Amino acid sequence: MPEIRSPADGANREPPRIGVYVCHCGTNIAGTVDVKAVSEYAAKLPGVVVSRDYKYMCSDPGQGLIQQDISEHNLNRVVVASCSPLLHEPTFRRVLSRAGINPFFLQMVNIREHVSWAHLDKPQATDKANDLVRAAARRVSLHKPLQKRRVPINPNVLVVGGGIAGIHAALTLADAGKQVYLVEREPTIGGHMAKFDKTFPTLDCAACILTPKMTSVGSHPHITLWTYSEIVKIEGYVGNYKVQVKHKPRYVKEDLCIGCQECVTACVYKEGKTPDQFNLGLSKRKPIYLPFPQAVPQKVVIDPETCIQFKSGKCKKTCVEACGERQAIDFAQTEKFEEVEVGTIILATGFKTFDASRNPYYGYGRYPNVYTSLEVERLINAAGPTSGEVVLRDGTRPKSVGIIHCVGSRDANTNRWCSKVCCMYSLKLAHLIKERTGAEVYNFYIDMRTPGKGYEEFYDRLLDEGVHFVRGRVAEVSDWAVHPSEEGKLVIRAEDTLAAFVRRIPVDMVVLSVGMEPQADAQEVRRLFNISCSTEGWFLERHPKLAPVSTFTEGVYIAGACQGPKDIPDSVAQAGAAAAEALALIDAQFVELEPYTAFVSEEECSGCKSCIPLCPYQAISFVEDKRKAAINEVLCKGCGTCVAACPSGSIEQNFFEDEEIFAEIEGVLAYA
Amino acid sequence: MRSRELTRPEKSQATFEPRIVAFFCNWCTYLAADLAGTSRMKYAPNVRVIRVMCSGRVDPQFVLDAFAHGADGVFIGGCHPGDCHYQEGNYKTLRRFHLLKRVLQQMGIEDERCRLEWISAAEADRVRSTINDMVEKVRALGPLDLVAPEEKISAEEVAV
Amino acid sequence: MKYTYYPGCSLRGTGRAYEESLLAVFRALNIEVQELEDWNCCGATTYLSVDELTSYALAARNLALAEREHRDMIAPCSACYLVLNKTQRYMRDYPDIKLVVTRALAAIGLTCDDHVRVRHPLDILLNEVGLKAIAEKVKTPLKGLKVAPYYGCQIVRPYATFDDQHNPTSMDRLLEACGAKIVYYPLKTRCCGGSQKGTLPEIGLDLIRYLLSEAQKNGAEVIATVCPLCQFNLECFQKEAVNHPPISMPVLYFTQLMALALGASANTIGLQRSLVPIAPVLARKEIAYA
Amino acid sequence: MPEKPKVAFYWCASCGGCEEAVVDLAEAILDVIAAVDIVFWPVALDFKRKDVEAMPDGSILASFVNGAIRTTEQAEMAHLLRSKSKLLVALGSCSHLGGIPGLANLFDRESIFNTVYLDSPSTVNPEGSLPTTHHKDDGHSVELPGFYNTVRALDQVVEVDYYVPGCPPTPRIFRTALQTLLGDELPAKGTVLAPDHALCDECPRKDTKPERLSIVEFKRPQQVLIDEQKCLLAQGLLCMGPATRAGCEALCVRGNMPCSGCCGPTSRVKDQGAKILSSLASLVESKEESEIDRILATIPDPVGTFYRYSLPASLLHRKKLDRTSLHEPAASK
Amino acid sequence: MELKRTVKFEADRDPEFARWISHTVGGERIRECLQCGLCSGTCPLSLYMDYTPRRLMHLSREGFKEEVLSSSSIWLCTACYACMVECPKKINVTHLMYALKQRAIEEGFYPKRFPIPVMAQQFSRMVRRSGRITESWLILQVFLRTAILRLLGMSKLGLRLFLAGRMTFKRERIERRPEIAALLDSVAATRKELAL
Repeated sequence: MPEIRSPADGANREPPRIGVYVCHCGTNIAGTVDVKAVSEYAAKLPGVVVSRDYKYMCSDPGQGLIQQDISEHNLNRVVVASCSPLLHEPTFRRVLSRAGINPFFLQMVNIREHVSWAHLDKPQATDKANDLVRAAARRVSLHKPLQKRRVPINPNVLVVGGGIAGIHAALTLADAGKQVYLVEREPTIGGHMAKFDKTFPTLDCAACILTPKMTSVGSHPHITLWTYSEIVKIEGYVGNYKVQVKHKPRYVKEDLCIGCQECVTACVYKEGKTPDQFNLGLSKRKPIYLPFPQAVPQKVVIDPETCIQFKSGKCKKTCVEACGERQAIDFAQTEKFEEVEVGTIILATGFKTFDASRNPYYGYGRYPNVYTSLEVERLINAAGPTSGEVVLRDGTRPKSVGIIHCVGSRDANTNRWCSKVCCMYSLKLAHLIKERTGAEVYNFYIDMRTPGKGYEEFYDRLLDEGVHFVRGRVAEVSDWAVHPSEEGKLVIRAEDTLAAFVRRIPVDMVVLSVGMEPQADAQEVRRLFNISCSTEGWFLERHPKLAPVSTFTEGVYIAGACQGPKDIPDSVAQAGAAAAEALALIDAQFVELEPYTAFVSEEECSGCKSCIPLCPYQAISFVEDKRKAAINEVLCKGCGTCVAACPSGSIEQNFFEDEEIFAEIEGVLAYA
Repeated sequence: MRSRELTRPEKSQATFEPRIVAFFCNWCTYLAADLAGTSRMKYAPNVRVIRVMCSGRVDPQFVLDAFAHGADGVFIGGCHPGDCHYQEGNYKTLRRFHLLKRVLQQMGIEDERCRLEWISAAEADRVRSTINDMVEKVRALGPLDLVAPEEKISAEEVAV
Repeated sequence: MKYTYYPGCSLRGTGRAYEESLLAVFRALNIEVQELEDWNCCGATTYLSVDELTSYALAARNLALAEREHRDMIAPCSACYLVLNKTQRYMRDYPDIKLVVTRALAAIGLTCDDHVRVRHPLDILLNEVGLKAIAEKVKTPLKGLKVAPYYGCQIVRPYATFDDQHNPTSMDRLLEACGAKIVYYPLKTRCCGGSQKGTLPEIGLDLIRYLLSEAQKNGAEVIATVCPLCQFNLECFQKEAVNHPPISMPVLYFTQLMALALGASANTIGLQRSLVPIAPVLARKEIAYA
Repeated sequence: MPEKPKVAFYWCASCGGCEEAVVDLAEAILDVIAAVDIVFWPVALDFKRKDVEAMPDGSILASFVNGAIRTTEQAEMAHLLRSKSKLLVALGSCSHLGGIPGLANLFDRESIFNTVYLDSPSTVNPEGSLPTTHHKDDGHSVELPGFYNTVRALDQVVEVDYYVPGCPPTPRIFRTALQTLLGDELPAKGTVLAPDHALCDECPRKDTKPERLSIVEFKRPQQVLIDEQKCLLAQGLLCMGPATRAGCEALCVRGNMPCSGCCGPTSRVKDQGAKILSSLASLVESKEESEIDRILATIPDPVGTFYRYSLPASLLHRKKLDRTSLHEPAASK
Repeated sequence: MELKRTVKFEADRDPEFARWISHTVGGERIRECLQCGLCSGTCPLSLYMDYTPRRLMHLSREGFKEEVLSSSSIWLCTACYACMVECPKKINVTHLMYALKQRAIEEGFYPKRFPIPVMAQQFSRMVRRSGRITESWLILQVFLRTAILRLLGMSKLGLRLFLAGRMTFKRERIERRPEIAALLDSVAATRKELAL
C-alpha cells in the first residue's frame, strides 16, 4: 500500500527576526530614493525587528551597526538595501559570519544600480525600493543555512598567446616555480612586437629586448611551449580546468629539428615564391621555412599549400636529403590532440591591425606606394625584407613621406575608439624614416595623444627634428595632379586646421597608421573560455578599475591588447598583474565557491530521467540501484536549469529554491 | 482565497502604471542592468528585477505566478544564444518560452505582456530601450485583468 | 518589366538627348515605362536652400502619385533621384517633416505610404536586365571606344543604394558590355560644380577643367555621364574651361552610347544635339552606326 | 454501543464517475458500511437537503464531495456540508483541481451560453432563451440555481481538509484514503491522500525510458501502433506521468494509453501544467526558433493537454474579456 | 592697411543661434564634431571658401552667427555630399549648409545681386507658378536680376543650344497647377501652426 506523507512545510522553521538596513551611499541612493521612508516602511513588514538607514552601510561603522543589532536583537535574518549584490554581497555576508549567524541568511536589495541611478522621479523610485525590500524580507525569512564549497587549485597555468604579454606572464609564473603551458597558434612566439625595429619613446631595439625573453621561454624548465597549436575544448571550473590542445602538423618533427635550415637552402625552389606573412608580403619565402631568424622555437615549418611534395607527390625531396640522418622531416604528420589540467588561465590573444583597404579614399592596394605602418615597421627593420632600407616599390628612396594618423580609429564609419598607440608609433616612424632617408616627413593627425612617461618629450624631439605636423584628418590620397609639382606623385589632400585652409601635399610614400582591432576570432575564443566581450569585441574585464585583468569567469584572466588597445609597457604591466592574480589563487591552494548547487531530494524523485539530458556538465546521473536521479555537487555549476524542468518539483537549488523565488515574486507584486 | 494584497488599489486604477516582473540572468542581463545604472541611463521605473543565476532557472511557474499575482507583464533576460554562462541554459528557456507563449495566447493574454530578450553584459542601452519599449506597449494594453477562481465569488458572477 | 517614369524638368530641356536615348535603350531591352501622370518639379537641390519643408512636399507629391501605380519609379536625373530618395528617408527619420508633408498632401487629396522604390536607370539596367542580356542585344559594338565614366555626385552619395560609394562601377560594366573600353578615371565621383557655373562662373570652370583634363590625360575619347547638369557643364563650357591647348572631348549620356551599341540611329538618340560632336571619334574607330 | 461515525457523499459539477468509484469498492464497501453510518448520499439513498440542514453542526465525521463548483446550488451545498462536518474531503479530480469541467474556464459564461444555446448548429432555440435564475409560468415562479462565470475547485469555495485524487479515484486510492482517515493519527490538514511522488516511480515501463530523451515530434495515440512495453514518451507520445502524482499504479499506461494527469501535481508543484510544459519543452531537440515551433506545433492544444484536470486550481488564468468593447468597439478606449 | 578688432567677446555670441543649429535637421551630432577637417579636405569647393566647412561647424555651434551667415562658404556648397559620407562623426554637414543658406536668406545675409539666392528664389517662384522648371526662362531671369551683361557673353552658347533643340522657350507646365499652390500653402500653414 502506497505510503501517505504530509507534505513537508516550514513548520519546524524558527520564526524570522529580520533586520533591514537601507544605505544612503552618500547621495548616490539618498538623492533619488527617500531612504528614511524606505526603512520606516520596512519596519512595519512582518518579521522585521529592526530597520535602519545609514550613510554608508559598507563602511566600518555601518557594518558594526549590523553586527551589533544581530547580537542585541538576536536577529536571524538580514536585508541590506544598497548597491548591486555583485559589489558588496561578500562584505555583508562576512558581517553575518562575524556576528555568528550563517552568512546566507542575508538578502541584498539593489536600490542603487537598479533604482536610484536608473530613475529620476523620487516617489516612483521610493515605491520601487519599497517593493524590492518587501520582497527581500519575505524571501530572506525562507533562507536556509548554507556552506561555501572549497575546491583545490591545480597549480598549473595555461597561457594563451605568445606575444609580449603572454611571454611575460608565462615567465613570471614559471620563475615562481609554477608549471606553465604556453600555447601559440603561429609557428613561433613573438607576436607583433617581433616585427618592430625600435620601440617608442626610448628607441631601444625591439629584438634586443624581446629575443632574450623569447629564448628563455623556449628553454625554461617550467614552461611547456606549444607553438602552431590551438585550444579546441575546455571544461571544468576554477582551479580545475581540463584543456584540450590541437597541435597543427608542421611536417617537421620538433624534437629532431635543430633549426640549421639546410633543408631550406636545399629546397627545390631556388627562390621563395610565396608572400611571407611575417614580412606582410613584402618578401617571399619557400614552402619550407623558418618564420624569422630569431624564431622560437628554432624549428622549420612546411606549408602544404605550396610544397610540391604535397601538391603532386612527385618532389625530389631535396629537403629530406639535406636533413640527412636526423630525419626531422615527416610529410605524414597529422594534427595531434593533447589534454592538460590547469587551475588558472591567462588569455593574451592580442589584436589585429585595421585593414586599410576599408578606407578606399586612402588608396591602399590601389597605389603601390601607400603602405600600412606595420609594413613600414618591416621596411625599417634591419632584419626586414630590405634590410632596413626605407625604399619604394621601385627600390628608390622616398624624398617625401606622409604619415596619416587615425586610419581605422576615431571614425564612426569604421572603429569609434582611439587606438592609443598610433600617435606614438607614428612619431617613431617619422623619426626613423627621416633618419634613414632624410625625406621631408609630414604627420597628419587629429589630436596628438602622448600621455605616458617620456612620450611628450619624444614629441618635442620630433618637432625639433623638423618633421611637419599638419593638424587635420586626410580626406584623400590621389594620383591626379592639379599643379605641375604634383605630377607623378601621390597627393594628400587635407585641411590644415591650424592654418584653416586646405592643402594639397605631394609625397612619394604614404604611411597609413592603422589602428588596433579585436582578433577576428575574438568571439569564438571568448565563448570557448566562457567570458564576455565589450560591444566592440574586446574581452571584458570584471571591473574597469578595480579588476582590470579578471573576468566574470573565476580563474580566467586577460592580459595585453585582447582587452583593449595597449602599448608594450601597458601590456607587460597587465601580464604581470594577471600572473600575480593567478599566483595569489595558487598560493591560497583552495578557492571557495558559492553553494548555489542543485540537489535531488531522494524520496521525492520519481526517476523520470527528464533532468539528465539537460545538464551540460553531466552532473546528473541515474542511480540504477535506487532508480532515481542524483546530482554530483562538484560538477554542478548551479544554473538551475534542471530545477526549473523537474516535472515533480523534486530538485531544488540552494539559495534559489522555488519557495524563495515565489516569495520574491509575490513580494514585489503585493499591494501593501 | 485570494488576499486583498492582490487587488489593485483604486488610485493605481485611476492612473495605470504597468507592473512588470523581470527575471535577469546573473551573468549577462543583470550585469547589463547594473551597467545601465553605473552609466546613469534613465528608464521607466515599472520593472522589478529578480536575479537568477541563469535564464534556464526561470520556471514557467514563475511567469504564471507573477501574472496570477497581478503583474501586467513579465520580462525574461538572458545571455545571447551561444553565450550562456552555463553553455545552453538559455536555449532551454527559449524552448519553454515558445510553448508558454501559446498557453498564454489560449488564455487571451497578449504577446507583448511576456517577453524574452537576449542582452549581453555590455548592452546596457538595450536594457534601457527594451524596458522603456515594453512598459509603453503594456501601458497601451492596459491593466491585465484575470479571472481568478481563487478569488471570492462576487455577486455579479451569479446574475444572468 | 514595367516601371513608372519620372523624367524631371531637365530632360525636357537641356537634357532632351538623355530622355531620347534612355527610352531608346529601354525599347531595345523591352523595358516598358509609363510617364508619371502630371508630375511636378522635384524641387531639385536649389529649392532646399529656400525652403526645406516645401521641397519635401513637392517631391512627395510625385511619390504619392507614383504610389497609385504600385511600381518602382525610375528617376534618370541625379538631382531628382537624390531628392526623391532623400524625401522618403527624411520622412522616415523626422516625424515633423512627415507631419508637414502628410498634411500638405492631404490638402490635395493624396497620401504617401512610402512603398515606392525610386531607382536609377543604372540600377535597373545592371540588376534587372543584367550584363549578359545586354551584351546579347548589342548590334554595333563600341570597339574599345575609350570612355571616361563620370558618375558625379548624388547617385551614390549620400545613399549608396546600388553601387559602391567611393568607386562605383555600374556604368563601367554596362558600357564594357557594349564593347567600350573604360579608362582609369579617379575623378569619377567628383563634383562638376553643379549650378555654380551659372552663378559663380570662375569657380565652376576650375572644377570642370580638372574633370576634362584628367579624362584627357587618361586617354579618354569620350566622357559618359548620368546627369543632365554634369553633361551640360562638361560639354558646354569646354572652351572656357580648357583653352590652351583647347580641348574637344565629346560628353555623352551613357544611354546614348548604349543605345548606339544596341543599334539605335544617331538622331533618334539626340547625338545631333551635342555641341562637341562624337562623329569624328566614331569614324576614327570605324564604328558604323545608323 | 457507541454510534458509528457518520459520513456523507455529495456530487457537484461532475460526471458521476466518482460515485461509481465508491461503488467500485465492491465487497470492500461492506467494510465501509460496517465501519461508518452513511447519513447523506443523494445518488444512492433518499435523503433531502433539509435532513442535512436539520443535523447539528459538526455532527458528520467526514463529507466526501466530488465535482467542481459551477452553480450557486453547488456552492450552497458545499457550505452546508462544511458546517455540518468535522472533515470535508474533496473526492476526485473535479473537486480536487476543477477537473474536466474546469476546462470551461478557457471561456466566460457568455461565450459558453452563446455556443451552447444559440450558435451551435444542432440547437433549435428560436426565441433565444438562455438559462435564468428565476422563471415565471402562469402565476408560479421558480428560483433556479445561478450559473457562475467561473468553475472552481472545492477548496476555492470552502475550506477542505483532505483530497482524494483521481478521475475517478481508483478503488485502491479510495480505500487507502478511508483507512488513513479512520486510522488513529490524521495526516496534516490539506494532505492529498496519495503518494507524493510522480507516476513514473510506479510505472511498469520506467526502466524502458532512455536516460537521454530528446523530443523531435509529439504523436497522438491514434497515429501510432503503440509498443506495449516501451516508455510512452520514448515513443513520442505525450505522457503526463512525470508531472503527475502517483497512486493509480499507472492504470492508463497499463492500458497502453498515456497518462493525462488526473491525479494532479505533487505537493511541491504549484502548477502541474507549467511543470510538464517546462520539462517537455526543455527536451526539444533544436536550438533554432522555427524548428522549435515546428516541433511544439505537434501539441495541438497545450492548455487542454497540460491542464486537462487542473485549470481552475492552476496559476493559469483567463484574461477578462472587455465585453463592452466587444459590443461597440468605439467604447473600448 | 585696415585693422579691425579680432578678439571676440562672449557678447558677440548668439546662443540662440547655437541652440538652433544643434536642433535643426542634420544638426543632431554637430556638438560631437572633433574638428578634424575631413569635410574641408574632401570638399571640392573648399578651394574658394572663406571659412572651411569645419570652421563653419565650430563657429555655428559656438553661436558666431554673423561670421557664419555672412560667409561665402554656405553659398559655394553644391550638395555633393562628400563631406557627409566621410565624416567620422556622421555629421550631416551638407544638410547644415542648406539650413544655413535658408537662415541667411531669411535674415537677408547676402550681397545685393548675389546670384545664388536670386536663383533659388526665381526657382521657387517658377515652381509655384508652373509646377515645373523651364531652364531657359530660369537662367534668363537670374541673369536679368544679377548680371545682365553676362547675358551677352552667354548668347552665343544660348543660340547653339537653341539650334540643338536644347533651349526651348515653351513653358513646361503641369495640368493641376492649383494643387501646387495648395500644397505650398498647407506647408506654410503647418509651419506656422507648429512653429517649425
